[in-house]
Amino acid sequence: MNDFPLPVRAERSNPLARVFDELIDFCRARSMFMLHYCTGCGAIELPPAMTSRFDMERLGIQPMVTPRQADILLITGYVSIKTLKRVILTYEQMGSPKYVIGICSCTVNGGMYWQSYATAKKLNEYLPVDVYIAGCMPRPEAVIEGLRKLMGEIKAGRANSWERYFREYDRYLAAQQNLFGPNWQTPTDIIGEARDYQLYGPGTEGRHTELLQQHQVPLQPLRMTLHSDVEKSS
Amino acid sequence: MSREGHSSSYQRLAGTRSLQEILEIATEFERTARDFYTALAPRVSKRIRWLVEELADEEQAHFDLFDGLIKRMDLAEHIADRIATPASDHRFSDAIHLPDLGENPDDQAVLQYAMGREHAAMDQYGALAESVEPEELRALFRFLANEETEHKRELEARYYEIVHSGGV
Amino acid sequence: MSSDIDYKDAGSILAPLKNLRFFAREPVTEPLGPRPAAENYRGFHVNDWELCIGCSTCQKVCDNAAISMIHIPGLPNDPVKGVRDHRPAIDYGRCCWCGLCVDICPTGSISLTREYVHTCTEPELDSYFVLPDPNGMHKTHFPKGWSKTEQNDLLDHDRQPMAEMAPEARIGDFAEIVAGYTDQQALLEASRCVQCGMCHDACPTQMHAPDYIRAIWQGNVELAVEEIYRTNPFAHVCGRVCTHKCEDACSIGRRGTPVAIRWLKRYAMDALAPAKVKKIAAKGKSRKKSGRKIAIVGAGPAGMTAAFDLIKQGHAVTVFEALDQAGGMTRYGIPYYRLPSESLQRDIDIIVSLGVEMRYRTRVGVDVSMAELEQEYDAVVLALGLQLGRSTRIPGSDHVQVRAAVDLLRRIAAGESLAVPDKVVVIGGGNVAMDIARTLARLQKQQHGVVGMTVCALEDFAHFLADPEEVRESGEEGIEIIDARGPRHCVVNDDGTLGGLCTWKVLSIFDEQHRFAPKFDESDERIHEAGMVVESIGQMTDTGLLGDELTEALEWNRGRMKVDAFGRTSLPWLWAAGDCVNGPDVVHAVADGHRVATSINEYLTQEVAA
Amino acid sequence: MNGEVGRPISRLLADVDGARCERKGDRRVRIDATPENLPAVLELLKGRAGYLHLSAITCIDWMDDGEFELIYHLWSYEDRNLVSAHIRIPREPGVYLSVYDLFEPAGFFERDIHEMYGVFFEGSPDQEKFILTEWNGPPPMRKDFDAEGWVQGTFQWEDYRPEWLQEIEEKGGGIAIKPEQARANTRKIRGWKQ
Amino acid sequence: MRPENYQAQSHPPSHEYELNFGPNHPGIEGNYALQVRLHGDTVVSAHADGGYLHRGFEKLMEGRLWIQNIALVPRICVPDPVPMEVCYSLAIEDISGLQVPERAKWLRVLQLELSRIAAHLFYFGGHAATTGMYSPSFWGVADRDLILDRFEELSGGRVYHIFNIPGGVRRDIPEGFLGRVSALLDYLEARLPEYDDLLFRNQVFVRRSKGVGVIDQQQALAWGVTGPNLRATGLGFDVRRDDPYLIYNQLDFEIPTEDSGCCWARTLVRRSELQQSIRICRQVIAALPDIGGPVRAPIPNPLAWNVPVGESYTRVESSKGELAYYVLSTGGEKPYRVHVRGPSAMHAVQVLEKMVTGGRLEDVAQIMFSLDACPPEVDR
Repeated sequence: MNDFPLPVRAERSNPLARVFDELIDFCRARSMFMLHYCTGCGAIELPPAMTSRFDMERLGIQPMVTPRQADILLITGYVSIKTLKRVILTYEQMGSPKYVIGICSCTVNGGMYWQSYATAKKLNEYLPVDVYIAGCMPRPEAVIEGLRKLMGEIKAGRANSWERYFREYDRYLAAQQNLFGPNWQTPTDIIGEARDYQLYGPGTEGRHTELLQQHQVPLQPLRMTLHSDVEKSS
Repeated sequence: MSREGHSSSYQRLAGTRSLQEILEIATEFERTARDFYTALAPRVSKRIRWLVEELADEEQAHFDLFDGLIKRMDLAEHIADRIATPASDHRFSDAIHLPDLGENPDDQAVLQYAMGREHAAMDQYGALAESVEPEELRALFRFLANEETEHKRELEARYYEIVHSGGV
Repeated sequence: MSSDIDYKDAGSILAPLKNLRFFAREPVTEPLGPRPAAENYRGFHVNDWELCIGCSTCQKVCDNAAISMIHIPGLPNDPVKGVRDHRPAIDYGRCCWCGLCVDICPTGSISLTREYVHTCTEPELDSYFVLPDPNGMHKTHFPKGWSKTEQNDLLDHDRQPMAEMAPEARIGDFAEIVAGYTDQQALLEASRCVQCGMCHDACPTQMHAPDYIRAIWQGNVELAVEEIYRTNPFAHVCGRVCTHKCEDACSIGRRGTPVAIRWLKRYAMDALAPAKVKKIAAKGKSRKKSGRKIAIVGAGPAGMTAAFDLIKQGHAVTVFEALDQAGGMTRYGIPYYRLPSESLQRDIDIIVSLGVEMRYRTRVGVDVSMAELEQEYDAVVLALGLQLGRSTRIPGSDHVQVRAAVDLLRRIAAGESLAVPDKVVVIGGGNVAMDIARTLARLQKQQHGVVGMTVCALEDFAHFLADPEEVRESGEEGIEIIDARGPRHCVVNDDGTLGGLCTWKVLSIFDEQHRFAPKFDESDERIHEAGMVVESIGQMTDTGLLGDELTEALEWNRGRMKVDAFGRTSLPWLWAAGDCVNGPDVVHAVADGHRVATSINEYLTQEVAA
Repeated sequence: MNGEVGRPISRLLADVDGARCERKGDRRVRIDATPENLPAVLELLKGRAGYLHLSAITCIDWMDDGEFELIYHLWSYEDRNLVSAHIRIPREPGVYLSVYDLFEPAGFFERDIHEMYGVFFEGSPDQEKFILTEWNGPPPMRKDFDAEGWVQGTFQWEDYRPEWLQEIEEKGGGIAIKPEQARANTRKIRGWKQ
Repeated sequence: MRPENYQAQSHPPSHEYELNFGPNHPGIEGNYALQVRLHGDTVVSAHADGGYLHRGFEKLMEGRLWIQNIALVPRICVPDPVPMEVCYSLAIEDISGLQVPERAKWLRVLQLELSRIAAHLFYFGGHAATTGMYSPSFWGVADRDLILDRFEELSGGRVYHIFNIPGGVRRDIPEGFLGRVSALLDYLEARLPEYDDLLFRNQVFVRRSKGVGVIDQQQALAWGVTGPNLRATGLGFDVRRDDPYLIYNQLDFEIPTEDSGCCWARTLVRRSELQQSIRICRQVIAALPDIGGPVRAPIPNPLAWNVPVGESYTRVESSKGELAYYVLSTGGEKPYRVHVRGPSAMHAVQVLEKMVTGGRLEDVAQIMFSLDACPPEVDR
């Protein structure tokens, strides 16, 4: 894990640009939308954290129902293999910059379901994770502390894990393929996006992306037409 | 050296009046003991020879110590002091009944003999420390008594270890 | 019953105004930042390293495999005391904070705190693996949360009681006092074990106690005996009279009574038919004869264990025993009521049945010389034991009625009849003193109808040498035990008969460094009236059989034969084992027997190879 | 009423060959039936004794015997009594009749058992996978599927290298017993059989 | 269908289309999915899709010691964990003949009822949210949190209490605990009229939920509906009364029923149960000081505990319905088989599929919530 140090943003030469970056980070840290997806049992502590008692909203954090508008993917505990596929789909749909928080023991080393045939064990094999929160499950206060930690990381410009997903896509894909089989594919074109974001790195493509390209079925535009009952009667 | 030898040197120590003499006799006391053990060593069974040899070594160390004391300069001014001899009392544990070390003494006998010696010496120096006036001499005798006490303790511990053999 | 709500009642149009009262309510919102947790909170761990013994019980109960035992050099590590230099480390990527580790901890060292916030970034993930110490996870003080109390303690601290004969009944004869466990009791007692293995480490012969206890718990006595025979062919004996270092090290004993490991061994051995035990013992016996011959001097536990191992390795073994029967001190030193000779005989029979040649009534040094043994055999083992009693050598101790305990015990065990006076004093405070006192007390009861037995021990009760059980049982049997008495002399009457023993009070027996340094109070002198004084202060080996030449040729270490780690003396053909090397203890003797057998076998096979 | 429940059931089952019934507790009755007569037993219980509620169907894998045990737990709202009807079917091919036409909840339970044990229920409405749609392995609840072994072979564990551990390793210490070694079910005790 | 196998296809022209409802959907309770086939806004058919929260509990439990499973069981149903612990413990006690001390029984009932209140409060919040009302969820969650505070004080854990173990409970109550619970109950009782104003007399909620998702008693019995959902169809069945466990037969409480069998009725039943649970708690608080003795029967060393050969089908009434554990011991140190019969498994699959069919899309979420199905319990 230490082989992949977090990339620190390259110092920009233009002082104005630096100020701008800092301003952007400051703003980002103050308005985080959290995807409303209860992947595991830790989700039971989110309603208290979101509602009046612990009130996450005072930090500018809100639940958001669609991945397209969300900034934070909160993995609340164990992810079963079935859920993990959806989590990866969801993650890839989220717009950058995006942050992943791993809650509970299960996201770190399998937690109490470490012998279970149904759950994935280490989340950071499949997705880059920004912040971990310990507990089984963590109390709402701990969750909020974790989110504050994330805010701090964003403000400091260190929460760049999402860039790693593009730069080292092959590694993440390898773990995904290992678990889901060689046919695994998602509708999102990560390699293309990596090029687009100028985050294409030496680890973006590799053995596993080749395998992906072999199996990938190109997406076709979906035609949905609603006809009247004419055809039915005919 | 026989048992008589021991008691006569003890008598001589008790009757001494001059510090110089006391120290000389004390040194002699250790020397004769060392010679006794050294002479005894080859005669005993090899099984317990280590014990006798250890005792000889310890006595040699004491001898060296006392020998060094005589030569110390700061005692020179007291060296001629006359000292009243105390009547040393006899304390006995089961260890100090001095057996006659026969032709083939065993470890218990040797130890009991050694303890008896140390006990007597300890008593003697202790009593002397009580009776002398100058502080330096007091300290000296206390030191000597302490040395002998320490030694006796060592021997007692060894005795317990060997003879009581863990107390089964 | 149906609900009483009138849902059609929409209420007054002004009803919403009621809600204005919420403005007056306290908000439920908590201030930002972690609240202090409840008193019992199950947060991050702390571990008191002073208390922790590294037994790994927490690791065994952890359902999530979250606990690793870390070996930390520099911490106390003493198998005999039951302390290991291991400490649990917890993986917070697995832990679920159920607190079972706290509830089961035998020492009560581990507990949970009220600290619950830990966040980190991905590169800092190593912080999830924590070695709990008293300072807590982030070295900031948090009060303890869930910790050990009597209520949540999951361990059973009380041993299954062992049925034993009432003192009045047992003092009359020599029947075995302890009844042994029933199946049910053994199962319950075995279930107390937490399988920490401290006993295995503490045992001189490294018996696989956790394994056989578990086998007993599973009701599989055969497996248990098999586990026992891996390391101990004297299990009937050790099941009764072992000094049970294992129980001293037992982690359950930290806060309760240790598991009765010795009684469980006895249960397993007694529960299995001797024929089956024989079969198990013979397992692994080499079919090939090596053609090498080994002589063993002394048929005690050490000698017979060596014989057991060597015969299984295919060597020819001859045991020379001066007395009529095998067993050494276990037969001639331990009274029947503690170790019935039948039980001992079962162990001996099994070993002999493997093909050991026994030469009883053959005294080496008299009937056969060491030189002959050296000539005739490839290797010789000296398992001489400690059969000579030490004397106090106080005045009067040369009286004919001042006897050595070991001599008396040997004669009684051999079946000699002995007239015991109605008053006897025993000098000594060890187990042998208890044995002789209790044995003579039984004879007194038989011969005079009353017990008149006094034991004078140099040690005070705080430093007593005999097992507390022995002391208690002796007391129950009417034996007077007087602690802290230093013997002065034996009183001999004018007519030459023995009058008794004079003792002084011992003020203190050890100095601050726990070294022997007795202080006596001479004013407290007592005369204990007695027609017989038995000295039981210590024993030594009779090395006379070696002869001067051999004694001179051997190297010695503080009165004992100098041996290497495997019991080999300075002479290549001669090994020594048992009490004569290690001091008196059955299980040490067994361990020694194994060691010399291994060494001899290695020597003989190497010789062949060369 | 409750005390009397056992008797009517035994009377009820008198006509069914090979079905035995035994009272186990205040409100518990155990019936040992055979695969052949179980539908008849259930029908009798439902039709004549008011056992309307199928609480659950439990499947047990007796691998050593080569059998699956199926237990139908029925509850009567009138008698307030629970009857557990046990049958054993051969592990191979592991096929049995559905009781969906008698008890609709059986549909779910049978689907679940099919998924977890691979027992096929003839006549059950839907035996599609429900939970394990992404699972390619054998039916996981079977005793011969070693879940822990599979996990160990599939996943890698976090290799923590905290500073304190590195320090201890420098001194010659380190992890002495890994948690997996100490686990109760990996302890190697010979002859141990659950 | 697996996501990787999904291919966008042009479908033959039709009025019907499919909609994936969940797993990531605000209207779904937990991580669960429902594939509905729609004709306009009308649901033509529905297909439940679970397993997102599957952990293989039953398999895990076969691999762990009897005592270790106590940490596992509460996780089967996250919002209402206490019945899981109690039911598992009861089953083991039944097999091994452990006599639970009286005090422990009462303490268990106190937990069970507090847990039921917490679960119901949570339910109100979720249910109201599906009709677009968010205040009840803010209230319900905040008030539930006060109960969790008491649980934290009692057991050291907010959500997973792991407080009941075979033989009794792990500890006695802390000093002054009953007084604080009593104060909490007073507060909750005083809150009930406010909940009535907010939700049960709120015409938006009434009209959205009345007559929606109707199920009659015949159907409910045939489909195996249990718990409050069954009681909302007029059948007053409750395991606590009809198959009593612990000390429920010594307590005075009623079984609320409603007749209409719609979403509204299901909510009302739970609201009335709140009152009954508060009543039960009050009885426990009144009785507990007079019941002395230990809180736990001694169990053997958990590392060497062979529960004797036997089987038990133990049922308790959870907040969601009939919860049962089938536990089989072959005399080993681990269970040979544990089967969890969760109430939600029935409600969330067959019953839900049938109930939403023919309904409208906007009611799907509400119907699902009104059944109070707990996805982790379905998936186990």
